[in-house]
Amino acid sequence: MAQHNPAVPTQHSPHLAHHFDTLEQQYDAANAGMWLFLATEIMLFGALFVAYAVYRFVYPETFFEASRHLAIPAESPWYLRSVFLGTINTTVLLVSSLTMALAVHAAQTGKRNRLVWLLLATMVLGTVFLGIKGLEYFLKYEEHLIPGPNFIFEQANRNQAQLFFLLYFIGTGLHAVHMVIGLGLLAYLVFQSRKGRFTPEWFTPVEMGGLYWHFVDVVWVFLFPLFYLIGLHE
Amino acid sequence: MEHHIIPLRTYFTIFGALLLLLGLTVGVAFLDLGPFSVVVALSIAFAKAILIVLFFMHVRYSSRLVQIFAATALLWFFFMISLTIADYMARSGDWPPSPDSGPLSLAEERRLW
Amino acid sequence: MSSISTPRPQDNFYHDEKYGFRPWLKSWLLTTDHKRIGILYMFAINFFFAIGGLLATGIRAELVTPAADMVNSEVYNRIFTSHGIIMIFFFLIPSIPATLGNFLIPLMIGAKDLAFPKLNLLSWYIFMLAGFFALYTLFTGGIDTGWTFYTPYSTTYANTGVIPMGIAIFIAGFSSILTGLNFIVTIHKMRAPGMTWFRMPLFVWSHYATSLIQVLGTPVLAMTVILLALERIFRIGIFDPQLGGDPVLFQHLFWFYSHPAVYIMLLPGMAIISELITCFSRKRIFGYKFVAFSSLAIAIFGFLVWGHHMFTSSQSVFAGMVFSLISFVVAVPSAIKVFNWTATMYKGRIYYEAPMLYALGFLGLFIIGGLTGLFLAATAMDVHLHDTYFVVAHFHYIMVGGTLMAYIGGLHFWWPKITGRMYSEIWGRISALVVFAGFNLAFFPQFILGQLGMPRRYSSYPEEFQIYHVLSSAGSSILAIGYALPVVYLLLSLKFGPKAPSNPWGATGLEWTTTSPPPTHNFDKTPVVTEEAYSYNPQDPGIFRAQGKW
Amino acid sequence: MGEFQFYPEQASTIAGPIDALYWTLTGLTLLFSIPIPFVILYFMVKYHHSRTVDRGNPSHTSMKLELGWTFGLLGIALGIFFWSSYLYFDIYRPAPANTLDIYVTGRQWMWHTQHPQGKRENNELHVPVNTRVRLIMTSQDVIHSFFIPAFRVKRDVLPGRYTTMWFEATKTGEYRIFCTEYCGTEHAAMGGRVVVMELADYQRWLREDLGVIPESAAPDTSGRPSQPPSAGGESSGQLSTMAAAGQQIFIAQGCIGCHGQQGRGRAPSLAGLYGAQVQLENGQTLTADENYIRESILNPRAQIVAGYPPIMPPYDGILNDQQINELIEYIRSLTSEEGTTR
Repeated sequence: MAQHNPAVPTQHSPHLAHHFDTLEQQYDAANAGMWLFLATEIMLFGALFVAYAVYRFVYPETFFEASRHLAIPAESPWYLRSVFLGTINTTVLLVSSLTMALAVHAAQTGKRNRLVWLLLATMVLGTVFLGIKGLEYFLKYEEHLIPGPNFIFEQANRNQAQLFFLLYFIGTGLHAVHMVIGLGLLAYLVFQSRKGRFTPEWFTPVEMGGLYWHFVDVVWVFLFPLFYLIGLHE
Repeated sequence: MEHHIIPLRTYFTIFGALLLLLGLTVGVAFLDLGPFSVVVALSIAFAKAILIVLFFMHVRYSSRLVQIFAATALLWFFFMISLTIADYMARSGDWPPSPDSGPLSLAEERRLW
Repeated sequence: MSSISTPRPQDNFYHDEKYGFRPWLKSWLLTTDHKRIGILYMFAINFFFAIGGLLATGIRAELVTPAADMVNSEVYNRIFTSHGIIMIFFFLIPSIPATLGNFLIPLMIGAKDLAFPKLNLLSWYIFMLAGFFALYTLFTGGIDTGWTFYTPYSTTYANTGVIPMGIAIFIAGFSSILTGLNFIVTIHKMRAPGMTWFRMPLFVWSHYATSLIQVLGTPVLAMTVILLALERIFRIGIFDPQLGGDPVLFQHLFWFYSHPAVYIMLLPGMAIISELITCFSRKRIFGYKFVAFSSLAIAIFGFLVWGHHMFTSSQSVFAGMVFSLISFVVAVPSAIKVFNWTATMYKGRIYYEAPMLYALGFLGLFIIGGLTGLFLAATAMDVHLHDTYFVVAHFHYIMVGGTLMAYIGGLHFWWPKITGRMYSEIWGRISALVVFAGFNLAFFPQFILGQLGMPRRYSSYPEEFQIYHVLSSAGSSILAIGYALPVVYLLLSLKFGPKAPSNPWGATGLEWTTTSPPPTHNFDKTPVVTEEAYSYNPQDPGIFRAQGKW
Repeated sequence: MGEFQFYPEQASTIAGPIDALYWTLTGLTLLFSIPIPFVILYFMVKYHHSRTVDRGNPSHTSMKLELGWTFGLLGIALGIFFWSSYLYFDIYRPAPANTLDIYVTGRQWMWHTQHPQGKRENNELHVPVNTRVRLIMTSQDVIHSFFIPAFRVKRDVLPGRYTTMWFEATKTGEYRIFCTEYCGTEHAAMGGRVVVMELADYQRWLREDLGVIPESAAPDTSGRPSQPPSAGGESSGQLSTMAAAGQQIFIAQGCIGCHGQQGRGRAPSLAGLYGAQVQLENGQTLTADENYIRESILNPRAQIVAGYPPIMPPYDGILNDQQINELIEYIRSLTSEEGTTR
């Protein structure tokens, strides 16, 4: 796999770039390149998780209290509580991961129509996720939980609670930005697959888009319990 | 391009497992496990992450190089988090300071915080 | 060595079928050829080096007198901060990988181009955008937080251009990531047949290790700059002590990238030295595997030592012990490399060419630079020496004495391959000696200043330190002349230099098997590698410029 | 302090062991940076391309040699590590029990020290010789770093928390204090001096009166409980005019840090203050006469100007009456020119 041998005659397929020798080599390069990019994303979110871990280690009770305040705010009905909205959001993202994986499968097996519909489904689910996220942000705004001068938190450690909410908004905000970029990528893929550019021999962009989308889902898989579920056990 | 085509059935079984784990993690959150709650929450999250990475992201079937890259990224994250947390664990209480530690005059001066 | 086709003048990457100014400009600005992008980077890099150098002369001129009289302290703080940021983020980090690395790695491993040529061009444009933001900050009042941006000064108390410079560094980080990502995939996937990992030149090994750091470290700096900018814009953030936040957490996140960044700057320098020492000793490298794996060891351990920048801050004593121990361990691979380079010269046939003089200068200065690092890794010693001129002297010995000497040496060594012209040998040797002498006079007195306790970043200092500062300023002016020389005679060689053959130094390595400058597609026939990396034979003098061939 | 040195004075108990470690490391550096270049030069000359010399079958690697210098270096490195860790633990471990605690507050571009007996100083630190002194330090704005080269001790001073550092001076005399963590425009001016005195002198200094002002003017007891008389920095003699002396104090005591143009709205500008109407926080307005200025210098918390944070430290116990009068004279002289001097 490391390097090819030129003896095998490779018909010059239209998708093969001039500096590669075989489609296999080109795909492996793209796959390795994408995973290196995901490594940089892991380290980017990693820095945030380090800040979260440090402040949770130093102020555990405040974080539990603030998370309880985030997940089950006192006077709001059960369907507007963030723990419910968060769970729905995680399900939405898992389903979108499934549709994305099926889309890659459809590309592999050359079913163009199904590929387009599955990509569209993934985009719709992504938009639903962002909608619910926007609703949650609005609810937090109403409950005066946005760090800053009008941040209301009756318990004693108001300042440390602002740390929790700062980390919450920066973490989920950065995740939402990555979702928007993901939706852009999916839109490009839908446009290209409708034009029929992807064949079972060459569908690398769909697979790379899939890798990116699944990564964004994995980040949410970690964000959800760490921010929503740590304060519920009292 | 003999790409390993994963049967549809696998996708759906993995998806089912992920939903199950989601229900589990939310359910466990309501129990009072004390210090173990973070361990359980993180291990469930890791389980879900590994399922997604191995099957949805085809790492299980792709080249060894890609598997190494994925593992390296995780290892570097552990480098960063372990040594940083080690510093904060070993500070043994002198940070964060209790507001009234120190002499009255200086504490009084600092009351502007 | 495979046969060398007779080069037709227009048969290289400088020439283009389309003539006229617009197509020529388009062919350069939209190129995806790694060689052209390497040259585009060379212009950008040397431009920023000139700016950084001017700022450095500003610093040294001010420090000749104890009082802050040439410029007041406000202006001085902006000068040293800009000197630090421009030199680190816009010269040292990108310089060797983006110029010589871009140009040579595909040639050295027998590939037609890097894995992602379009990303490579994107990386250059991102770098120029970052450069624009940096220059914008410079010309609209500069920044006075020091290149380390420590909070809470950079977030709440500084009223200078922290945001625009933060954006500049954030963007420059992506250019570094893209270069690193390109190299790793190329080295893994696009080696010529027969080019196994242990037949690759050590230049490629060191750049592989550098790219590992660039890919895994830079995102943490991106996140840190985002957090810093958010805290500065919204007046509230996670490093704010009033919220119970910890400014030392910023230092943790900042140094997690910034210490490996010094290895990003150093490893490419070592990459060049391995090539120069072997070529001009006409002998295979001593301990190939040890030198290769010590590059990787530096890259990996480099990520575990960042705490030695924070021994005197409120980092716990235990963490200080851990970071100090690993810092001592990370010093060992560098020493192994120096020993192996020295052992390479044993029983060699040594030529005093300009690149070799630069390489030997590197060896001399890097030994002092490396060993003074042990002072700073020792916790108790660092308590006295932290943030004094001892630290300034240490990292200048490594960065200027090491990476910069290697960069200029590499520039001389591969100048015939890049431009097809030979530079004037006499002037090359003179500049090497002038740079070596000027450097030592400039930075050795700073060691003494440091152990006397003179702190860094001071615009005015007690009178008793003046003698050392005057010596240092004198040395830095000689150094400035030393750096001006290559600019002159290298550019003159473009016009007046004799035509260079494909292999003027008789060096091994695939880049020497193709014409100088190489054709756009690098090799007429993909080379097949059959033998070791540095198959020199000290017995026969070989085809060599010293024989007055041209 | 002030004369040419090649090597810093040893004036604390920790200085000796630290210097032993320093000279060992220097020796180690010379042990490598002299022989290796010598070997390189020797090879350069012996194996120069023009000389015919035995170049037969050179070895390209030898595991013995490689492992030898790898573990040799590792051994030396670990040796240095354990030695320096032992010293590091000694410097930064919680100070021994009976130490003289002095509180140091770092603020942008000045050090404010306060002795347990209530005596306060700016940019100066008087300590008795041969007694363990523990500095409990905090910062009011950015990170500073308290560094005394002669004692070989340094500690970052962080906002929002206390960092401690201890030393035991062994030689009387004056030694420099530096701020070694970049903290803004006047970072270079943020120095001072440590005055190490005999124990008896130190006791007397603590009880010392206001110096220039004759005994008769008993200090007004301004409600502070333990308020022994104390004098700040040496009061300069009668300069040409009171205002010029006042300006000196205005800069030396750090008032310019907030009240000057650099103040960035942290403190009211004093231009044209004398005789003007001042709006206070509690809504009351009064004319700014000598008493108001004197009261705001000694106990700023009593009358806070509307719209300004109460961050001015009390100078009661730092400035004697003569210095306050000079300051008032200087502030009165500001009414003529427009802004305060830079």
